[in-house]
Amino acid sequence: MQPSAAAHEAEYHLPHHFSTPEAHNHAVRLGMWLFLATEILLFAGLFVAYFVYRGYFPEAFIQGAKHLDLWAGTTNTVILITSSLTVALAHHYAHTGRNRTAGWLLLVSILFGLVFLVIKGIEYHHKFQEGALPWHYTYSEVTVPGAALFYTIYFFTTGLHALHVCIGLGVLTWIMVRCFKNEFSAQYYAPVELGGLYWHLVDLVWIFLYPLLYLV
Amino acid sequence: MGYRDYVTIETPPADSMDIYVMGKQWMWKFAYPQGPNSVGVLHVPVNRPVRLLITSRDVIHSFYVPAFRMKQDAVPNRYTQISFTATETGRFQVLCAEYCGTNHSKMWAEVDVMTEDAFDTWIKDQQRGLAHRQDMGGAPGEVAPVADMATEGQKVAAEKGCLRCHTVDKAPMLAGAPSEQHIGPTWVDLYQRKTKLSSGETILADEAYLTESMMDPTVKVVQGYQPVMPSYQGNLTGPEAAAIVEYIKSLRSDRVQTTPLQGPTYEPITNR
Amino acid sequence: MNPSPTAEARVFPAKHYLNDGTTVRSWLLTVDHKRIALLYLISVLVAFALGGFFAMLIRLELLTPGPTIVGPLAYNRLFTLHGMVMIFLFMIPAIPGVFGNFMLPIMLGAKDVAFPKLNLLSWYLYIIGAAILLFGALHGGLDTGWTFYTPYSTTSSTAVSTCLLGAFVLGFSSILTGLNFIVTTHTLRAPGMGWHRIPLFVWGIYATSVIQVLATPVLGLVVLLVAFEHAFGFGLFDPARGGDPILFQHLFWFYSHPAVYIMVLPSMAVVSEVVCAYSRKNMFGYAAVAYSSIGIALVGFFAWGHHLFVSGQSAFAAGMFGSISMLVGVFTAIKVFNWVGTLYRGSITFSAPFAYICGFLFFVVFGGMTGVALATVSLDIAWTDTYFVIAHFHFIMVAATLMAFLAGLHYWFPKMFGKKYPEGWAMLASGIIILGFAATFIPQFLLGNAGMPRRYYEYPAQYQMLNVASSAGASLLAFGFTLVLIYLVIALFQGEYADNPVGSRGFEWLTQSPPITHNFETIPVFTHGPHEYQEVPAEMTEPSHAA
Amino acid sequence: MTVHNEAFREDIKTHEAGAGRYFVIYVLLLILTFGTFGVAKLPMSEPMHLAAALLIAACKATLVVLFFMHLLEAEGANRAVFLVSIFFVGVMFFFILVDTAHRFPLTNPQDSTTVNLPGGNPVYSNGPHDPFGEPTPGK
Repeated sequence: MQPSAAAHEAEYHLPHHFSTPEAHNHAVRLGMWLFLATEILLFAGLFVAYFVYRGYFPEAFIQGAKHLDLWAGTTNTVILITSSLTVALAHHYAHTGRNRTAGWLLLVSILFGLVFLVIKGIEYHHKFQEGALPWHYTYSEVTVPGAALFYTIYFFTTGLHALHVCIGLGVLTWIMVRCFKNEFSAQYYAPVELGGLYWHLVDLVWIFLYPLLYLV
Repeated sequence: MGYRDYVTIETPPADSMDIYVMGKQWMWKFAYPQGPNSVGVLHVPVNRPVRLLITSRDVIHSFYVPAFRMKQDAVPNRYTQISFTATETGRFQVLCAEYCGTNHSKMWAEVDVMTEDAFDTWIKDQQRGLAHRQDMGGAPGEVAPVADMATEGQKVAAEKGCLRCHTVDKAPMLAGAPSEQHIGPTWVDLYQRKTKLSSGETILADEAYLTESMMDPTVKVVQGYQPVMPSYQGNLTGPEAAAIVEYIKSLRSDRVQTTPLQGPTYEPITNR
Repeated sequence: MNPSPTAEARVFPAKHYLNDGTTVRSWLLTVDHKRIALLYLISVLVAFALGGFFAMLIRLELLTPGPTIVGPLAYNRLFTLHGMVMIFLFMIPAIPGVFGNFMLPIMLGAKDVAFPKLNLLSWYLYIIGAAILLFGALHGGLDTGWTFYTPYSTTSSTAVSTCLLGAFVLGFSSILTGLNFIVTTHTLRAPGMGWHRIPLFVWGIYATSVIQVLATPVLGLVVLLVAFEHAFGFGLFDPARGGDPILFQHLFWFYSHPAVYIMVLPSMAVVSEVVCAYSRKNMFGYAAVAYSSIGIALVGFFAWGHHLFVSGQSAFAAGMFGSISMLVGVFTAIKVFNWVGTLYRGSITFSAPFAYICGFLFFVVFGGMTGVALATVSLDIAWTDTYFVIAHFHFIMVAATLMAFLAGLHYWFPKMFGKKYPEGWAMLASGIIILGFAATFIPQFLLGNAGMPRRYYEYPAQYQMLNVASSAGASLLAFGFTLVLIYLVIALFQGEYADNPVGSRGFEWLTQSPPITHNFETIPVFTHGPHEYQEVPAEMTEPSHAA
Repeated sequence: MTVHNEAFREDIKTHEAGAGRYFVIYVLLLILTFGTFGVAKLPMSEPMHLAAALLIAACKATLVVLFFMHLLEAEGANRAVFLVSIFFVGVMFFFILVDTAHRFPLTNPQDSTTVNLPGGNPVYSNGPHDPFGEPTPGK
């Protein structure tokens, strides 16, 4: 949910009630950070559930982590970090007015995001075959009490994260299109920054999700 | 009454009598370790500390006795505890305080505080399974007139052939003398004993271990015994397994009350 | 009625935000924060009427111990509807949505809120959320109570998922409003308006927005988890699979306790303004009141455990939550002390808003004291989930938020509509409302102490007398509210023109009332704090804002 | 308190740091990722694993937030928003986990391993048998 930026004709149009472009940029950035705070608290609720149930069923969580596809998780982490890099670079170039390079970098980030989703899809499919379905848990290897709960948390956290990745991809594509329409300049680069902030947050959540679900 | 007093009141005294309370969609059921169940009426001896272990069958209820100013939620699949000592006899209203569906407002019960001997006679009547004296509140057939759970357990253990391998009397067993030993470990004083497993780790022989060893015995075999016990999975129903565990618990050489509860160590000021 | 500063009669200004475009489209697609405030006002009053109607049905049903007018199923749906509609559709959006939207930008000297389109989106999300919620609750019926505790909510056959989806969308609307106000307060203040010169109303709304932004996402998560579990059968709170309903209660109350501060803080904000205006005095301890708003917002997040004392929570955590909940009492006491300090030796003009303030002060202190008592672990064991709790939170909700809402409505009626409300009728109505409120909820304190649990369709016979008294009080209260509605609507059309009848020096009265669409031709420069009654500042003397 | 609000400051710095900075951060993040992967392999006790993983993840997170999300040179308000949200996440964690740790052991789910209390677990360490002889509720 990205707060509406200024009306985006070709050149930068300062909304009537802001006195200077800096004021507008500051306001938009502050608005985005507040929105990021809500996202952080949304995922915090899920992490609290993770730790509470880990307190109840430590055995299930340890065995569960062992039976998750470690390589899929690690490659996904590397992919997301690289896409974070390319988005940061895109923001950097957009800020200096080089719209085309920013556009290409955003395209690369979007591709990385799609690869992340594909790997996630394969992992889910693999889980469905194994029978580790949250609604009908018949997974053979992990039969400790609370195992079904581990997989429920796994599907909730990664599912909500994947949903946010999709939203992020949508935002990045919209900004990429505007990049190729050459709309950003040193004075007006707010949308690129907001899209970047959102994508970095999605990466931030995965940075915490990866060790908790896959490694520990 | 501040928080410190609250904790002393809230911690059940060591010698309190346990009663299980089960909240079920729109009725209260009570089960006494001495065996009888009752629906809708909780019989309690006067001036005896009582600890209620409250659970629920379906949704969250709340066991609320306005007269005792006492309330505790009944949460499914686990037990919450509350303890009280009734100081005068009489019948007191029990209400359900946590919203639980259509007849939440009709989910009433009664605490019948009786004198000591009236309570004992009531218990004996229930145990003798006298149907007409049975407390029949609630749907008929809900409450099977079962005798003392321990004797029930003994009967089931004999039928299922447990006693062929496990001894129930203090047979003079020399440590490490294989010929003398029965095939399985003795049940006397088994409950709450720190037993050394063949895997080397020592565990506390509590209900979970006892029920688990009935269902798949080869998982935690006591040291010095062969894993030859057949699994009783599907052979023993829930209540039968529970009865056997209760029987094992009753096989105590010194017949002492189960070990006192190690709650936080506060010495109650003076009981109410 | 002290005469306004200039002598010649005022005339209704020709150009103002009400007649700046009169097509329906200009109203429905407006980005002017004042018009959005009026849209909120209409929808919030409709929600209040609906919620009040359900409340009356409940009170009628409770007249007799047995079934009276509705069956148990319908009664369970009624109290759920009353809870959901009143809390999500009236209490949370009311003062921030109506007065926050209207007054905040003007008080800061800004032309509009930071993100006008986002502001309109908040209103539309509110309408969509309300539609989904009411459709689910009325069509399929929802009987889980507004707290939708699992495992009942996940196993109940009623339309739980739809209603929770509606609550999710309403949560979004609340977040966006909060976000908008925080950014406006940070970036759109007029020159000269430092943090110690912004009016106390803005401080209160700012603190509320902080809670809205930080607490509502957790409700969003819980609503998603429960709707998921209700629809698809698997979830985190299913006891059979090891799930923990007490974890649900923790996450739910992590939002819902700060939410009650979302409801009460704006009312305290309105009171700060009305107290200064009607005693013609600067606020007794400006910084103390300002920072205690932020203090309540902060401490509100630590206290949610006092809803779980009997739910199986550990005694240790219960003790912690209980003692920390007392802190909120500290900040509320600071506010009340400063209000009374302002009233002391002030030149009081006794009129309807001031009557509501007196009712507010008495009932907030009374309700607050019972709140502090409820937060004590040992007392709460007997009182939680009984009518004592119902009486406590209605004292805070109905008395505080509603009376402050009415006080604000009357105080700012000339500013929003340029019309004067009839003073006589208003005094009568405020008396009826205060009396009706006391008659409705004081018996409920006694009921709760006697042990009548909440959400009871049939109750033991000995509680009947108090219930009848409470129902009688409820009808008096309902009559009071309808009286207010009637004379305000009449005043809207036939009221004579008024601009700042009480001569208040709040910043919102610097512009013309009703204000022009962009509030100010030139951005004003502020040289002093709000409500400076000691010396008469220059711009208040010459009739600059007469049309 | 500043008389003018921060939006009016004329001297808002426009950072012109080179693109290289991002690559350095990227490399650091990769090192930390493989670091946490490696640490997970070491034979340590379970709480230690958890602490190490969280510590490394926190380092990575601070790197991303400070440099990629430009919180380093952002105005005070943005930093305050981020820190306050982290503070309240901490509050939520602290109170809920304290509660689950100190709960009456039987109030935790039926077959969960209960945290051993300093005074030792009470008699029923893992939930008494079901005296009502009824199947466990729910599905």
